[in-house]
Amino acid sequence: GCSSGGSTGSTDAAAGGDTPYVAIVSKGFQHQFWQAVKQGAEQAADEFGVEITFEGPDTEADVDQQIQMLQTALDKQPAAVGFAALDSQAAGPLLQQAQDAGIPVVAFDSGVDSDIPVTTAATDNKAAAAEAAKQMAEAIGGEGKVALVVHDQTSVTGVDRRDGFVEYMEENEPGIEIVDIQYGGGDQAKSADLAKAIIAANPDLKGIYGSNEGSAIGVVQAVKELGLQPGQLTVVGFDSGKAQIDAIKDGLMLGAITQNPVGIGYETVKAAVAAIDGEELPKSIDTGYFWYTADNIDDPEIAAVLYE
Amino acid sequence: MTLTTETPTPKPAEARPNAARGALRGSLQQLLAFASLIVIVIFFSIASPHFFTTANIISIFTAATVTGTLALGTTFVIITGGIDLSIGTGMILCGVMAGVFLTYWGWPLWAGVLGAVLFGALIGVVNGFNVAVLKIPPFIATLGMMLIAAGLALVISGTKPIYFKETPDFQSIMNLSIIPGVRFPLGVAVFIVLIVLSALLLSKTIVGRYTFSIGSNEAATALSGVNVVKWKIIIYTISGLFVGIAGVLSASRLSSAQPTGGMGLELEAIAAVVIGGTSLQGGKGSIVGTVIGALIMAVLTNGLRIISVPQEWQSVAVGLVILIAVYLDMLRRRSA
Amino acid sequence: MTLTTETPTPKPAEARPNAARGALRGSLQQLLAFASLIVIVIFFSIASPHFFTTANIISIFTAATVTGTLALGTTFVIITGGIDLSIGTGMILCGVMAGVFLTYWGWPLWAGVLGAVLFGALIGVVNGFNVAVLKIPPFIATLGMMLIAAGLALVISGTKPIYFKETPDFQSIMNLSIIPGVRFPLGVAVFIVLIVLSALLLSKTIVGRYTFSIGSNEAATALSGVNVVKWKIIIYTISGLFVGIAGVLSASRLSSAQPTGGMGLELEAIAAVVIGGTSLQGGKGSIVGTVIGALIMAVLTNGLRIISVPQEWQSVAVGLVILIAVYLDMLRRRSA
Amino acid sequence: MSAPLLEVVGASKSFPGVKALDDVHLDLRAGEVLALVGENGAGKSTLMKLLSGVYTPDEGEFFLSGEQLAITGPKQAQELGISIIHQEFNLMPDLTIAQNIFIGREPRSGGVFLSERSLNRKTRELFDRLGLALDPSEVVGGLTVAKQQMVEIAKALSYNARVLIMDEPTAALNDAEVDTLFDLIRRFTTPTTGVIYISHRMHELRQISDRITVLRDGRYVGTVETATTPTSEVISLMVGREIVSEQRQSDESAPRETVLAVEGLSTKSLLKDVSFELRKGEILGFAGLMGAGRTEVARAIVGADRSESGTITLHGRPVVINNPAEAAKLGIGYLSEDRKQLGVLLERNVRENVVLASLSEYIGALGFVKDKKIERTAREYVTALRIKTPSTSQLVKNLSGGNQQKVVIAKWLAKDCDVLIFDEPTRGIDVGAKDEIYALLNQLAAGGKAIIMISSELPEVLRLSHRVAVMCEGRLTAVLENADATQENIMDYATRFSAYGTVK
Ligand SMILES: Nc1ncnc2c1ncn2[C@@H]1O[C@H](COP(=O)(O)OP(=O)(O)OP(=O)(O)O)[C@@H](O)[C@H]1O
Ligand SMILES: Nc1ncnc2c1ncn2[C@@H]1O[C@H](COP(=O)(O)OP(=O)(O)OP(=O)(O)O)[C@@H](O)[C@H]1O
Ligand SMILES: [Mg+2]
Ligand SMILES: [Mg+2]
Repeated sequence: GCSSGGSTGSTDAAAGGDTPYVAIVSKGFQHQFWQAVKQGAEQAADEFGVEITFEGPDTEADVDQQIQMLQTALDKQPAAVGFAALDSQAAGPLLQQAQDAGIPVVAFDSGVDSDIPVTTAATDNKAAAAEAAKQMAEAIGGEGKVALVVHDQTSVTGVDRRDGFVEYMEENEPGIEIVDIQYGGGDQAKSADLAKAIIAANPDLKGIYGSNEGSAIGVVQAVKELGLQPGQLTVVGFDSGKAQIDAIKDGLMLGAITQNPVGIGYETVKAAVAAIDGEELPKSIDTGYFWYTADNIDDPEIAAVLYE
Repeated sequence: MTLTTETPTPKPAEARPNAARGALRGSLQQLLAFASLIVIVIFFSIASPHFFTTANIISIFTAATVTGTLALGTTFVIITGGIDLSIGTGMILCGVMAGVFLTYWGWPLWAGVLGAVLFGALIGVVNGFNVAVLKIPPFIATLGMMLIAAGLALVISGTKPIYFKETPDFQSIMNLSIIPGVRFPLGVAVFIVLIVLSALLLSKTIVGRYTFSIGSNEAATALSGVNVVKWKIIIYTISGLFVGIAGVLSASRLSSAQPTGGMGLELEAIAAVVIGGTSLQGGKGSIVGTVIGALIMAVLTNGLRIISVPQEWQSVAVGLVILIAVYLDMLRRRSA
Repeated sequence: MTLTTETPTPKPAEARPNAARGALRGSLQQLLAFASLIVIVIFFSIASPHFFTTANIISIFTAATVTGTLALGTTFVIITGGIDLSIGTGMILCGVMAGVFLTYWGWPLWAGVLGAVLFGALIGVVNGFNVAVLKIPPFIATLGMMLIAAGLALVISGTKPIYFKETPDFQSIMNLSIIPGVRFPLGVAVFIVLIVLSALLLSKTIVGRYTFSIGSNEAATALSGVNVVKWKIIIYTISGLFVGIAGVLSASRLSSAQPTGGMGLELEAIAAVVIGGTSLQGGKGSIVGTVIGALIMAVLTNGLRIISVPQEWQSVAVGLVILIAVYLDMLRRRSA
Repeated sequence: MSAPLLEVVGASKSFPGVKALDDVHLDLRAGEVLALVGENGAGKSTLMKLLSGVYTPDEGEFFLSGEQLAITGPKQAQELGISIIHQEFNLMPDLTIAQNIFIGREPRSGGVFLSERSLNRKTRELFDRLGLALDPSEVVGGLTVAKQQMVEIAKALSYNARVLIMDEPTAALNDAEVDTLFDLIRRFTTPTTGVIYISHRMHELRQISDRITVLRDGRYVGTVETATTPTSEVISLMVGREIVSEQRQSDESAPRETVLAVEGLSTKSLLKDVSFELRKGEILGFAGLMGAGRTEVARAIVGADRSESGTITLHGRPVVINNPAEAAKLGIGYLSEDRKQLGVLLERNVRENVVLASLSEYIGALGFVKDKKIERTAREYVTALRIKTPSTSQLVKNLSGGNQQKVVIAKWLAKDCDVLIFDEPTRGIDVGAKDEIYALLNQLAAGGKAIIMISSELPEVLRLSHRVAVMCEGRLTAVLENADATQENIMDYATRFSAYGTVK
């Protein structure tokens, strides 16, 4: 099997060998989250005996790059495609092309706004963000100013994780005021610098929410650099990674939402295999999310979905 | 009396470039970039049966269309000895403007497209003004514009993609298949027309002549009575027009105006221009070269994906090919 | 007619700029950039009471440290008339190498840090070789290196961040508070030392002299018996050393070597250099200017956030300030 | 008599800290060639730049045929009928000859497209009229300096100018080419046109000019009739002192040791089997026509260009020199002929330029440069060579051409080489300064240096050289003792080869 993310062997397979080839086009590949998705996909590939390739654009702003990747993937005539759309509309013509060629498409991570995908393996980002908001509200006693450091202003995940948080606060927590939303591109240093600016501008700030790994760690970094005492500012995050896990254990961060990236990757390939075999699939596969804190971080159920 | 009857007549040993040699050298230069392209194509064709197929070749051209269009326009600017870093985000802004005109303001298709292209020209005019009149160095003038355009694209779109709900035909510009059966998209045909037009513009018109002249010796061109300020603005405007067209093509391809991205595209386009033998010092360059350069970049990206090179290695490979291609070009020039 | 034997003595009308005036002019240039900085600081201080506080000023310096370090090194390259686009991703690669040395290979702290810095120098040597020996234009040579470094950082790290588990002290390099009570980080002190060192290097040593000579007229410098190839490699290596140091500082700040990012940082650093009055044509520039340029960029980013300007407007504002600052500098130079 | 063709009244122009022109007067009569002379930095080029619209005057009025002019820019000056050939080249090296000449005036076919064919035809017509044998479609960057100069001249003449200004047009030309040029000038001067001719070559003035206007230190000194004024008087008007007349180098018969021996030097493009010896304390002059390969010999010796074969022996030991840095280390200095491109750092100050070749001698502990010592050295040379500059921190671009040349010489004097190769050391230098440079070369030779001096001016070669090497088409055709050398036999050796390299 092809477990190392696209050895050249897969081409032979795709050329008509007996191992089916599944091309996966994700929203990224550099970040830990996507690497965990890739890991799950590879697990399933081993288990079900398929070849896979896994690729994604450099940033979640590169819609065009993702479209090119999808195009190339289709040109390789795969047995199935796994696709996490940055913009469903933008991918419309290519999805149509896949359908015309009889290549089943499995959507993952976030929904593809189209009838073409046979199923969608995803986390409900908005609900997950609302959970983070709920935990934050509880921690600060339903009162005070909070701010958001979001990784992206335009991508679906960025928008959902922002809106899920903001909408929860607006609907349920009249005592909480959102004073600032800034975007750091998921870059830790940049997120740290802007979190420091937010804290400087709002000395009475109660909490900050970081919408992905890089943003959350950036916020933690800001707290460290400003020498704030644990508890002075409540930080909640998203995703995992060693730094975030450490911050939670050290008490710098209250807790974070984690999705199940390995599960997403696994379910995507599993569904692709089922689709290749012509099996019926449910319209969506919920891969779930968890709220984890220092208390439950070592639970087997949680530990299984965290990545370092 | 002539000058050379006094002095020894030219002998074979006097290896100086003459007209014929110059022309030959010109085509040799393109030949070399062309040879690189052929080598790369042959390599990938052997490495994967999926590479040299009609569908994939069309994919390559489709991929080359947007960057290639940007590269065509910026070839003019680079030949003047300037540079245009604003083409990537400028293109994004033009796409957003197409969305604004067509979807928000409900203009008819032709007007919206024209408007977006002219908006690109406007960006070019501002760049040209900053460079030619305010004398801000091109690198900085267009770096500033790069940031401004990136910001404005977000501001104007409200940080959301704009979809072309009112004009579903908009997506045909890039995607319409004009040859039944082979998926040959209209956008690629547009690109080919642009290549021909810009080649004519550069080699046969007064704009082209002054482009080379300014790049060759700006002060002397000005002393010869050419209104360098005016022509530089015109040349940046041409680059802007291509930015506008690329913006329309890209938005059409994605059936949506994406307000982000575009950063880094300028470097890709400039790399295509330079691989094609155009000198960043100005004074030298050709459209054919730029097209070959753009194809080399597109083939490389596509081929590496087709043969499933791990993605982290792809950027290493592209970097190496850029270095090697330009180094070979240098070698040839020195030995010539 | 009588033969006059008087020798032409200097006449009073010949009141030409002398040494003192030259020095004054030099400082005026920095004064102007400095004035821009002051204006911006005053503006933000009035706009928000939270801007001009000790903590926030330290935050600004902390934010300026990494980009500023890159800008210091690249000032040398730009004065030679070159450019270095590889500093952003090169820095990322050096951070990863620090992780490899310290965490994977278990080197002691000092050795790992030295190794990472020297690795930066190695990147510089390769750039210098490509530019000086292979004669690849700097823009292209370092663009290639930018892509290669970005790819290698991912390859070497296995696309995972590397944590400094074996050497927890590593994070002190940037974060250790050296003045009790005010959280003045060691990294900022390092930055200040680097400023002084590079200023001395540029203005008082032979490397600095040749940096200016090469930028002023490379061919004439070579014919004067200066080994331009050697000195260019040295100058790119200096830039590489600063890249290595920036890599260590940045990894130390994040307590981890992040294998991604870095792209775009080179443009930020170059913008800082140019705002500080260094000319991309080569031959002119100063370290003081670069530091002021880096501070202008850092103050602007921080201040706009402090006064909660919506982020999409921030990039527009930075773009405009770059244009205005460089335009004013041009004005001053022309009137001088 | 009617109003002069062109009249300048009370022109003044200052640059920051420099009064380049102070109340200067000039009148050009129709049908005459007016020579404009003066020392380096006297303000000649500045005055001409006022006339051609490059600079705007601080004060002064201009009249063309009695009508007052307001000159606003280069293009307008051309339209008014004032055409100029600048001291520095103003050509676009990447364009062809024809494209250069008609830049801004391109013929178009059908209104949109350029017609290369009619452009080349027009250019060929122009060349036929002027008697030039140049290929209009050749790229200018590949031409020799002399041919580029001819292109400049052709370009200026292609405007139907009434006033033609030539700022040192012969600085890069040899005698044959100068004859061609003078022929052109004579054909150009009709009763309705006039020429202003700037040169430092005194003998040319007698050949071509009708009257001579002299400037000194930015001021008008006077105008004299060429025919009735001895050259010595013009010179003393220019420099305010007497210049010793020409004398030949006395031949020293005492055998001297050989410092540099070149054996069988050949290059891919031109040089064929060049061999010669250079002795201690001598000046070896290199004469030859343009493109004979003298510069190429020098560049090959110092490793600036690659040589195909040949050995170089220095002080009896064979050496391999790959680049000018190695040459400098071995004590061989090369002073190039192209001052602007290859000689000075225009944007740096006098001080830095003077010590550029010898900077490593001014380095103290830790690589720090000794600025005080540099300043002392620079001031020494500014005084010794009488470089006209307010201070050593003046940027070299603000010096006049001649003073820039002195700065380049100072750079090599400061380096203290055993072997010095001077390529056209007096190009663009005024008579007074020339004399100083001659004295300097003699002094250096007397001090034991071995000097190669490449010059296109035969009188200069004859006056200075102990021996004269003559080149023709990349070969060395003769090495003559000074006593045996005459203008005639040098010219003979310089044209030894007819076409295709066969011996006459
Ligand atoms: N742009 C400038 N800025 C400052 N000073 C200048 C400038 N141009 C010329 N000068 C000065 O003006 C004076 C006159 O210079 P100009 O070039 O007219 O001399 P010239 O008579 O042509 O000398 P040469 O024979 O050496 O060419 C010189 O002292 C020169 O240094
Ligand atoms: N880099 C080069 N490329 C092409 N041709 C060259 C190059 N360098 C020199 N040549 C040619 O070699 C010939 C020798 O030129 P060189 O400059 O050595 O002559 P010269 O005797 O010094 O004459 P002058 O300097 O008076 O023109 C010329 O025809 C010149 O065009
Ligand atoms: Mg002059
Ligand atoms: Mg010569």
